[in-house]
Amino acid sequence: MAANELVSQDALHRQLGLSDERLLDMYFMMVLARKYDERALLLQRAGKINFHVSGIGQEAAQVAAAFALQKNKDYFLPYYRDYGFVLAVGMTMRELMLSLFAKAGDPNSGGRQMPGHFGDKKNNIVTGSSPVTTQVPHAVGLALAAKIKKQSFVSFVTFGEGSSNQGDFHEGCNFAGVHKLPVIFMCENNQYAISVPIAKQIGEARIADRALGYGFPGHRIDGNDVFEVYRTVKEARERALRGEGPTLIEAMVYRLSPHSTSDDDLAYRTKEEVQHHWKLDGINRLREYLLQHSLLNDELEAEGLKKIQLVIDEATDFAEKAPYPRPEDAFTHVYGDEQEGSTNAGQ
Amino acid sequence: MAANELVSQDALHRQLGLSDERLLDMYFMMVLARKYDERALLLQRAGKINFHVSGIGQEAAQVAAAFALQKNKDYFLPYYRDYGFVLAVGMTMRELMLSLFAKAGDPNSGGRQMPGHFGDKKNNIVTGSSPVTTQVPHAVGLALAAKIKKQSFVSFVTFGEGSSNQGDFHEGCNFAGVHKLPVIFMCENNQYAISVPIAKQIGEARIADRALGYGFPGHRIDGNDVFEVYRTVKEARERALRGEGPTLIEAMVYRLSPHSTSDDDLAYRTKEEVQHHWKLDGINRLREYLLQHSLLNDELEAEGLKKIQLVIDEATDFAEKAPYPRPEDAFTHVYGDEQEGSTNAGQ
Amino acid sequence: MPVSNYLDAINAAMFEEMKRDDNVFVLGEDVGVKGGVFGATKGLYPAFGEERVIDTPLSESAIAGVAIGAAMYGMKPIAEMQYSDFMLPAVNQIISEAAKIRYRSNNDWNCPLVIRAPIGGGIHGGLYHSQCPESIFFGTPGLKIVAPSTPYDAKGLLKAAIRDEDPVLFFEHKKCYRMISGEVPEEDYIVPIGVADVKREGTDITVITYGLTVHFALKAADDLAKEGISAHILDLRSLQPLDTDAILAAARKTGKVLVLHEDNKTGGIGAEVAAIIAEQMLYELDAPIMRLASEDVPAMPISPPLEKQFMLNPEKVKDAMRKLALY
Amino acid sequence: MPVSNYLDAINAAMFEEMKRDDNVFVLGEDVGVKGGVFGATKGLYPAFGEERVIDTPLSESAIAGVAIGAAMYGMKPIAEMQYSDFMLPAVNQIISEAAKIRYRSNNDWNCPLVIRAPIGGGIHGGLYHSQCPESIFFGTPGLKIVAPSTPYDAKGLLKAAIRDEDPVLFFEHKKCYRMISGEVPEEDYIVPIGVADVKREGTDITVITYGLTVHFALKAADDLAKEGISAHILDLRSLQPLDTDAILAAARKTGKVLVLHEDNKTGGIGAEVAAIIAEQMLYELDAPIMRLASEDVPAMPISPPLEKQFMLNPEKVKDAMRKLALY
Ligand SMILES: Cc1ncc(C[n+]2csc(CCOP(=O)(O)OP(=O)(O)O)c2C)c(N)n1
Ligand SMILES: Cc1ncc(C[n+]2csc(CCOP(=O)(O)OP(=O)(O)O)c2C)c(N)n1
Ligand SMILES: [Mg+2]
Ligand SMILES: [Mg+2]
Repeated sequence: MAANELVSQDALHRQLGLSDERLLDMYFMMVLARKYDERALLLQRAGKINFHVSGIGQEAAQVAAAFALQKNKDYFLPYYRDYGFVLAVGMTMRELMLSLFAKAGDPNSGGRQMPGHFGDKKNNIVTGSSPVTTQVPHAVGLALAAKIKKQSFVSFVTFGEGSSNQGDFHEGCNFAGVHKLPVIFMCENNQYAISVPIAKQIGEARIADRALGYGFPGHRIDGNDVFEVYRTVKEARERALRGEGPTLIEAMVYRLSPHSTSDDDLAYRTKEEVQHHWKLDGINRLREYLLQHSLLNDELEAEGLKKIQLVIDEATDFAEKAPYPRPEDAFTHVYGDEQEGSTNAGQ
Repeated sequence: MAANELVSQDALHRQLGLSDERLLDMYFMMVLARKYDERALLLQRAGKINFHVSGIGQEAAQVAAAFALQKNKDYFLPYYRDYGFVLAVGMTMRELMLSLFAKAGDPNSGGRQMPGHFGDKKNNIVTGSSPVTTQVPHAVGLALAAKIKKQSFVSFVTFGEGSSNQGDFHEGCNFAGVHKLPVIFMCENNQYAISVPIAKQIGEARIADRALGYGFPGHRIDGNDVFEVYRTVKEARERALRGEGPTLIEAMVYRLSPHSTSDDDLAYRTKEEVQHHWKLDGINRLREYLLQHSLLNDELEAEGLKKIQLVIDEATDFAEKAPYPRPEDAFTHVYGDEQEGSTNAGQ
Repeated sequence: MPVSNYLDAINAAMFEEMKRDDNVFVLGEDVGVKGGVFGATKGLYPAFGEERVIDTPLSESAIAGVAIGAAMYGMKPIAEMQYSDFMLPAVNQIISEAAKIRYRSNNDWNCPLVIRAPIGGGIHGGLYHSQCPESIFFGTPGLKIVAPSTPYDAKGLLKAAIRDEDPVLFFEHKKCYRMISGEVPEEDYIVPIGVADVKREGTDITVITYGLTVHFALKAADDLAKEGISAHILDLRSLQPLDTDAILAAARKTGKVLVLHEDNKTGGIGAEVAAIIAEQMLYELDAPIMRLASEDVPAMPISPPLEKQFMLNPEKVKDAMRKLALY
Repeated sequence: MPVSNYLDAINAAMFEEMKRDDNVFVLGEDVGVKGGVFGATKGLYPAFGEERVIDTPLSESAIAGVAIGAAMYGMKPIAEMQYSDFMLPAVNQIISEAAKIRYRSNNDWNCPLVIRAPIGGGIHGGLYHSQCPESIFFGTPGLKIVAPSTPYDAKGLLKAAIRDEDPVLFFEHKKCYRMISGEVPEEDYIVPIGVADVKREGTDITVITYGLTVHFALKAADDLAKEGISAHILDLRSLQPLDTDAILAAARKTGKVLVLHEDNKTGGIGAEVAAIIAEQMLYELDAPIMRLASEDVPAMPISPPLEKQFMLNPEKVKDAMRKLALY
């Protein structure tokens, strides 16, 4: 134990302010997200659910970013692959499963939205939609509220590299730049937008370079390197709280799964390409590091995996048995002041 | 004359491939635009027309750019201050005046649109609208047509610096960058968007730097320096024709007039600031150069001004007397295949 | 009661609400130092400072989107679109986002946002400074839409909109700004969203309308009274939700209905009003349901004879009303 | 005659038009290598190459705007919006630009553009993969809008749209893609825009509808025939321009009209159809004009019981038709 501590003393994670425990937590959080995702794919193949959109390959960046932020204080605008992120900021496995099965208890939408469309006020996860990139100006608006109300939080928003080509990316970034707002824009560049590779999305450009045109810093980082992600997000957060404005982060990752359960990715990319990227997986990389630093061993790992397995099994079971919304719930909450039956229901 | 020629031999304009005559043409074209604009302001004050949006202070950049392009070959998407530009690519003074008076003969719109909303197929001037920046993707579409149809032309589009904050700027630039299309984006950065100064439009950023994020070159240049503008646009055109893709040019100018005849600019900027910029006027700067190089003298100048005066007087008179559209013309040309009276007219 | 014009009533509503609730703030193009291109936000910048009266970059999608973000935090943004013609870049934020936030989150989040936008023609603005965009948004549940015709209604509805917990599009008619004056109480009041108002009682024909054309109908009704025709005029005031009870009551009053608006005819609010009546009280009608609206052309041209031909006016309205009365 | 499904008919229309005219090209997200997320553009990329079948960046405003620019040059772009829900970022380009180019230039420029977008629900797509956006565009003169229900109409209307000199929104129902098959001639043909089609002759009640609900009405009519109720079914096919003559003729046929669509009720196409009838043939009606449409909620939820409750289906349509017949 003493030797162990000595080794870790000047280890990278310590230098970054991450204790051994927190780093281990981070690791198991990534694994939890990965296992959730694998379960969801299984459930879809088994016909138990209709649809899943996978985050496999992006968990390391997501969880490392979440660990650099402040739960219940910062505001989060994750995109549809961010299972690792939402788990890390407080959403539970049961809640994710309720959403996957579109059950009434789903905190994101009561079973109204597709899975992966997050929103959970109690965890400061802002409700999101399917049209990509609309959340970027929302994040800027939350950051504007922080400034006007003199509150010390940041907003953190993610999106894909394809989505960074929407006008809302540009308009949101520029607005934030002008007003030096406390917002962090993180692009999870997984190198595909459905079938379209980055070369056809942004040519030879780099997303990170776009920050220059808005007058704030942009960083392209290795999204499979949890330390780089953690440090970059942490520094961006500190910068934002100091009133110095936004930061754009381009985390380079790779979408290891097809776009969604409706997609056949081998129509547009090769098995070899995908396999190559499996070798770069950020979860494995952190595992190696943990092993090297003796923070993880077979026993710890088996124990952790078992716990995860249990949590996922229990949540799957819970969600599967949970009630659906009542049919008439389809017509509620259009407006806040509605009377029961105020829509044209039952015409 | 011989001495004169010697002086001009290695003069800047010659180095750029501009003959003495063409440079003088360029100069008088700028003056023509300026005089048109002054006349329009007068007509508005006299109550003869309702509205004018002025281009004063931007003529040098506009005309120099037009001279670097190919009339009747390239496609032009000018914005509402580009009187100098459209005159230089073929629109006549009579045509501008017809538009100013909203007369039937206006080639831009038959009196339907505000003045400054250009469009003239015979001169390859593509029809434009009031919502800013929508023309940017159009220019990209014309450039795409050039590529698909293997035609050797470029499209050239202008817009204000405020307008560069619209999503369409971003989406258009990115599309052009990915496909390396022959399009030139020129921002006429006149430092105000109505009352909002650049610091509140783009913070500390520079529009030219935005090009980096799309993978093509961006240049901030002095828009009052006709040689710099001419050279930059010419090089951009050559680059485009070589298949190397778009160029973004940020021409720094200053809006010497109020935003429009409806605006009181001293509500948001000082007289001193405006006066300072009058000293930097690009037309004057070219005049000095012409005088220095003995390309202009009192006699030539008086003659040129007199011609311009005549052209403007004649056109004003012509347009004032020209017929308005017939009332029933309000309802035509909704669709190409319409029958007479096919709208709900006369209900 | 003090008299105020329509523009000042709007200005006063914002001023008072900003004083009352420091979550209220204003953002838009030229709304700060300049006080808005029409002057609607005049005096707010000096009174409340640049953090609550924000001159934004020229980007309507961001204006709407940033306002939505702030509203989800719990603030009460009032976003000004300089002309309703220029709010189209923000349609995705308004329809896909603002309108659906409460529903999609199953009531977990909401979006108390007001978007103000001047509509309508008659100011020599040409195609893109004269449009009526109501039909674009009218079919979107989750939005509320109001379009007042008088200073009293404008102030009361704007206050109601600001206090509403859901997104409200506030369409103010730019031609009314200085042309229409009326009494406006000094005390705080609201005009509830979703409640129409009978602007004139009558017995022969019913005109159902909103916005500038309310005044055309009132003027025409005065003239027609001299001809012995008595017109009942309902001002919808709110377009979403429509006040169905008031529409039916007004239609019943005379059995002869003219639906009137400045937005173009096909797909306009008038179609819905006519459809409601045709669905719920067909047998009580004494004449076909008439509609008078702008021509189905893309927008109002600027050349004076064209603008005049295109624009509705009291004469055209009077002709339609007389025709209906004589039916 | 060969039988084809709705999706293949759309695919064939594009293929044939691209062969016929090399100004025709396709652009959109995933339309190239992948052949579209629904497969509508399958085979075009290998046949015509990447310059005419363009995988664009993820930016709908650029897709529309770039297509508009190319159309003004004289090309014939077919822009695919992946889902109609995702065409809202392009609303400004569609309404402010495409729709107004001919009018604003006084016929100097035009914009022969087709925008294809899958609409409608029933595929477990949830809020943002199930919407019907017709009402957003319906009130915009200068646009044409079609919404076919059968493979024959889809192919003929898409060809007509591609050859049209003005912008056409082509709303294809994604639920029809593989569910609806029918005869499609091998020879070249078009279905003219603006012409409705009687899909079933009948004498007791008239149903006026378009898109997927045509099939619901046909199914319901078969069932009701057994009950002795004879339904006349008009498929609008084109929404802009509406075929007013056909609407009036169909309404006259029975005097009892049900207007039916999947888009939500308030502000939908059905309101205009009802208003036209109420304006032009009120006295020939034997019943109030009924409308059946989706509920006025922001969009269709995904959870199976909610989707089922929200979606129209042949049973719900049959109930409404029976109610009207018994009126
Ligand atoms: C505005 C809009 N257009 C199209 C879509 C359909 N769509 C869903 S995901 C996606 C690709 C997104 O790519 P990227 O932003 O790189 O994120 P990734 O899926 O790769 O994580 C597309 C085109 C959408 N959701 N929204
Ligand atoms: C989409 C849109 N929003 C608002 C306006 C109103 N408007 C007209 S010009 C202008 C300012 C434009 O500034 P800039 O782009 O810098 O061009 P400049 O007028 O300075 O030449 C504004 C806000 C508009 N025309 N279009
Ligand atoms: Mg991606
Ligand atoms: Mg400017």
